[in-house]
Amino acid sequence: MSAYKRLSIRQKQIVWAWLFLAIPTLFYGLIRFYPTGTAFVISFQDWNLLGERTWTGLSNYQKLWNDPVFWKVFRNTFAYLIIGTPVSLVISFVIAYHLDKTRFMHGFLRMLYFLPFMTSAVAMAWVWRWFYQPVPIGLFNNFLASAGIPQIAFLNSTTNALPAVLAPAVWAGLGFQVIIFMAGLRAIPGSYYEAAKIDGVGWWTVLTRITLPLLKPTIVFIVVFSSIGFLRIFDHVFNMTTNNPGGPLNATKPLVLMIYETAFSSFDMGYAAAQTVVLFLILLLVSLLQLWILKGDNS
Amino acid sequence: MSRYMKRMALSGLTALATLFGSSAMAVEIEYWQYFFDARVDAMEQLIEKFEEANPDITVKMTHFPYADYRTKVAAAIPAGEGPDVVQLFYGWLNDYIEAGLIQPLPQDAFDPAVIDAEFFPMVQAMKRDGSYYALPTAVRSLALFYNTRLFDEAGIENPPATLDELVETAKKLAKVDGAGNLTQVGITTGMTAQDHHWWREVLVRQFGGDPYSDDYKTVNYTGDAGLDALNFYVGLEKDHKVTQSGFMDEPQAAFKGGRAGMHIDGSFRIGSLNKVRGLKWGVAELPAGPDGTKSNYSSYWVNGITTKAEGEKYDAAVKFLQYLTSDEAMQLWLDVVGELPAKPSVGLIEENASDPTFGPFIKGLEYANTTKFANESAQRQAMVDMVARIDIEGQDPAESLAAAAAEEQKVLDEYYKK
Amino acid sequence: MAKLSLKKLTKSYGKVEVLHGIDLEVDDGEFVVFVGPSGCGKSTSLRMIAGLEEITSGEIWIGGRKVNDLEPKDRDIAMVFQNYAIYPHMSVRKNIAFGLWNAPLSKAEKAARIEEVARILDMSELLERKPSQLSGGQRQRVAIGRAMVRNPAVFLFDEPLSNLDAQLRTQMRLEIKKLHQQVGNTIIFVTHDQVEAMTLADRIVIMKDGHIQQVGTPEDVFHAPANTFVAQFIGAPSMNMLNVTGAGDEISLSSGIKMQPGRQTQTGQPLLLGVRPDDLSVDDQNPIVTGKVVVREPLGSETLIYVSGPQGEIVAKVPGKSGVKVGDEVKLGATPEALHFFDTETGDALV
Amino acid sequence: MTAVSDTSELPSVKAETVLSARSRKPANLGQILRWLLLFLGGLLMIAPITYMISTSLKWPHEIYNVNLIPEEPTIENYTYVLEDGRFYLWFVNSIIIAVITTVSNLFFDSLVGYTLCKFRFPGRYIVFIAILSTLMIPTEMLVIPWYMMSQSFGWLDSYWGIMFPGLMTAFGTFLMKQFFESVPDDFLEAARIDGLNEFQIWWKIAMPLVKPALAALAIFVFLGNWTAFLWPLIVTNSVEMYTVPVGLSGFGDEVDVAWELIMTGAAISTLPTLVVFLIFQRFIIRGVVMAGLKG
Repeated sequence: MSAYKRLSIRQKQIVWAWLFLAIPTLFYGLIRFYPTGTAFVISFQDWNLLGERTWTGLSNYQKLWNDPVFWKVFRNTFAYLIIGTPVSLVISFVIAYHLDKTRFMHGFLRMLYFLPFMTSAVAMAWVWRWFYQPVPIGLFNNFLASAGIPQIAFLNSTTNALPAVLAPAVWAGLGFQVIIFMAGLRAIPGSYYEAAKIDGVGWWTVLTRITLPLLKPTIVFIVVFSSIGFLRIFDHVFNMTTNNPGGPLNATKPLVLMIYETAFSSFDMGYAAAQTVVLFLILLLVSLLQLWILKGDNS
Repeated sequence: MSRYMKRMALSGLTALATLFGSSAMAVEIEYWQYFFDARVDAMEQLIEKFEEANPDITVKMTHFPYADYRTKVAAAIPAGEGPDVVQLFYGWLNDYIEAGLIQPLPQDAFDPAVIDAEFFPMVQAMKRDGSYYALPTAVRSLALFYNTRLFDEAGIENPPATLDELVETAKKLAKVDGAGNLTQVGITTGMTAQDHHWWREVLVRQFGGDPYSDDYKTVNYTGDAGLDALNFYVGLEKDHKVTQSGFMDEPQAAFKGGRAGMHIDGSFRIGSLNKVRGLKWGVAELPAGPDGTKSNYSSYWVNGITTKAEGEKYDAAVKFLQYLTSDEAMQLWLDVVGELPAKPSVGLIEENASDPTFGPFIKGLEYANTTKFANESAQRQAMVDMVARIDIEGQDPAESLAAAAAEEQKVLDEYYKK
Repeated sequence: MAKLSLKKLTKSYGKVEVLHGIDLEVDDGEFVVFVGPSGCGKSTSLRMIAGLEEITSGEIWIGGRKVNDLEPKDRDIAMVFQNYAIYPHMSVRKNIAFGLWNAPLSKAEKAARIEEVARILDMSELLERKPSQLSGGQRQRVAIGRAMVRNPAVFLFDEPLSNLDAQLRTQMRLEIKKLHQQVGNTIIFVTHDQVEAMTLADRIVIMKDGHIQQVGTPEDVFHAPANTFVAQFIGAPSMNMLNVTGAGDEISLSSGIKMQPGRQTQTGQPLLLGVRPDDLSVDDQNPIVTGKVVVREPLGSETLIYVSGPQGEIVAKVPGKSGVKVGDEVKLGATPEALHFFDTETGDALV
Repeated sequence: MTAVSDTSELPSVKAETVLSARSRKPANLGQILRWLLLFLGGLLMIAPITYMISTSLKWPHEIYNVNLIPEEPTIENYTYVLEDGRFYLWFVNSIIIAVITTVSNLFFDSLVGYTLCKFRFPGRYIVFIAILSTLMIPTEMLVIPWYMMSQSFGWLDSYWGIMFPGLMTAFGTFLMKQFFESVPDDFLEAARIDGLNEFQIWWKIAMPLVKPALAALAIFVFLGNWTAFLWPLIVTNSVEMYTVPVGLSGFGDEVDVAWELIMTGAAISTLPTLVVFLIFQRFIIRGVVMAGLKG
């Protein structure tokens, strides 16, 4: 205790900081970094999960580089990111913007939009899968058929399948984003709007010049986390396409699903680890980039 | 309360008894299989009977959801956890042997010569270097399910016996709406279900080919037979318009929903079809090929002894496995689970073979083949993609076939090069 | 209650030194105000006294104890923050009670202390409210109450009035002064507002760029500024500065006027002549400045006039009824005692 | 919320101002239209959920029919699932696990987030990036090492075994760090002068100020653990230790999935999350309001 008292303020801060971090450091070290490190090591090995591990150098990475499926999956993964993030951002903003201006049964409406976020992905994937079916059981195609429009192959298609699988993922995440957006909207002081009202500017100008700029931190938060989410998309794709994981001709297969299959269907742990390392690097790059933008925003 | 509660209470009591009772001297061995009500029921009955006969041995069964049974086993084994006797799909055998997870069955208790003679021939896929590594209690084969109500409606008397008849029958059964959309299919198709087996082991052979050579290490369906088989298969949808791949999501769903006239599936489907109210169905042997060739595909789950079992546990495991492959166990398995006995001596008794439901499957076993998979899911994927390329991308069947063969050969090479 | 001394106190952030050796003795019960423009180091000094900032070198003594390495709570101080730092999730009573966190008192004693403080601050009826239900002035009072309840040797105030509107600020200023007279603790008060400094302080410490410019009573720093910075910082409007040249007992202004300042100067020496607007009178016999009135700012009892002439623009405060109009030619003069001279180079006052 | 009686004493309560500043005029046509569209959108949002409930009330042979109202509605599926004594066990397991994990996350994520936000110490940036980087590794890759670890520590088939990987999350840490940014340092310094130690400052001063963020995190963590599947499946051995999602997956087997039962189970297991949401949702909105009011 007296030794502690002799420390300077700064040293005491360091002591407290590491005291607080002691258990978490141990936790992250043991539960996250150690397995992550193992994955990095395994990516240079050949291991079928059951037998011995043998060193193979870079051959897993070479295999990855030469694997057409990997490149297809790589493109898919970015397609999820590039379509999913802006679409969910815009939709959730529009909903939040209008929901924020609504008082009547506000809590009830909000719950309607949040409900999908809470329901089991397995069950919902089945319902969606079923909606997408051709006549006679598919809800969407039944509508089309009764309107005399030719059916659309949603899932059994190399072009439509990815957006069709993405839709439920966006749908399920919408509620969370709406809540975050509404919170952000509430945080904008009313005086800005009053000033704008006195100046007599239109709603569009208010939206683009006041609301959106002031929402920037919220938007950045949502962008960062939905990007990570879409780059790691798995549950919905897997459950939507259980009988042919990854859709027809890998049309919907994302990287995490490829990792899962490589690890637990082909038991090629080394190869799966190499894919994980690649995913790790992509995610780290994207996140650091976004954090960097976020930082530039503050200064 | 419910039978599960009872079951749990029972297992709790057993555990207590093991702790405090005289049976503390007993050997306990662990058994793993995947979870399915009927299988668990059947196994519980078997264990009970086995323990009765062998009071010094207790068997603890653990089961996991099917979806991730394999993942679970794969996670447990490297950590040194796991069973003494394990149930595995026959296609995984190579992996398990290679990893040193299971040990050869002792020749004195499981004489290879006797097994060769007594079991259905495809069980020989479980033999390596003269020793058996695992044995099934039951086997499955394919047959043609048909909806008797739809058959009656269409005025069809008998299920098709040949592929040509199959097409004709299907044509009578298919229905379209005003816009030309199929609302009922003559026969279900879907490579993701059982059709890849039907194509590989049945159609290719029936069109005069041999799907693999060199003990399933080389793809051999690239010739005319393969192409003919493929053309026949995709022709059902493209030319004859009697089916639609993925109709109602899954073939069995269409059949269960009463919107499919015919459906090729395994004997394991019987149980779930029995549960569908209002569905009347029959079973027939798979249609014969153009030259009358009959073929079938058989698969099975086997039980093996893991390398973990040593000493008295090993002896107990051997005894348990002997019991699991006994005639008594096979008949019980057939009665409770609906899977076919692995020995003709049990399966082909008059009573079973003439059973209207089990009969066609059991007869099919006589001429069934078993694919030795290197990587079942990857090899299945090659088939799925082959048809998808033709269906969705309009690729020429010959090209697609060649591509599929190359893809599958790659999987095989990768596996066998070691 | 105790003395506070700062000895050669310095503060560096990395390689940058922001406080360059502060020496100060504060007497028991004294009200000392640190004043200066932002970035002068006044808040940093205060936070170092409080123990919130590390001391780079030097010593701080409170009541005969060196407190350099003591925790804030052990320094026998209390602090009032600029934005009050009242915990929004606690009632006023709990907020005040927090000041007694470490006090070795019984529950009843603590409660009595809180009631006592609330009575002194006239907010007994507010004790159960949440901060969000209080006005700015009331919050300020709670913050002071939380400090008072500790009955510390030294009170530290960090710009506590700057978030209040002008009227409330004047009112609170008065209350703080009264409070000091009532309780008599030593107070260190930081502000950037010279009026606040003048009205409150027993002694003012004027700081700039990490140095103390002058320490003295309000009268001292007003009437005898140590340098041009102090001269111009204290007093509103600021002291006028004129360039002059010395010549024995005479000086010459750039306008050509010569005058006797009543002191000796070196011939040819450039000097700065400082004169407060208040000390200038119109139509003086010995004008130092002549020019035209360009702007007139009536303040009621007084009027500020801005006079433009050859010497530049200067400002003077004249009686409200003087009747000077824009455009008038005026001659402004001051008594010799009201003139301040500074070295042009160093800015130091010439005595 | 209790109304503040004396509104004349409310000069600067911004949150209230914000709320009341939003229009409270009588509804006009535009607003009615807006409400209707939002309501329709909401109905669309829950359409799949409606079908889930509808399917849970159907007999197996009817589940592929498009009709929303079952021809012969039945509660047979509910009876089946609920009579299965195991379901209660799974339910209790899931609740225990989700609650403990949530509490742990609330505690540790905020502690770490707070430390990273409010302390200056060597290694701070590295620790932050390192923790963030753990978001980048998919669970699928970690289960094998976790399993081996659990096995050697004897954690298999236990609550602790199911829970330990989720006791802290990088997401929560990052979220809480962001929220602590909006807590002015003055509060903490005032407490320091009042004599609280650093732990007390965090616990008594900083934590109450981010209560709403904690509520958001609580919902998020609870949901995440409630629906977790892969790891609970791998680590449990006995049916009695299953969680609800693992148990429900038993309604499927090698060849068949009893969708009507899955739907029933999913419908039942949505209820606790709904309760958690209803309890915490109002704090979320309020919370970010306060956080947003920073200088």
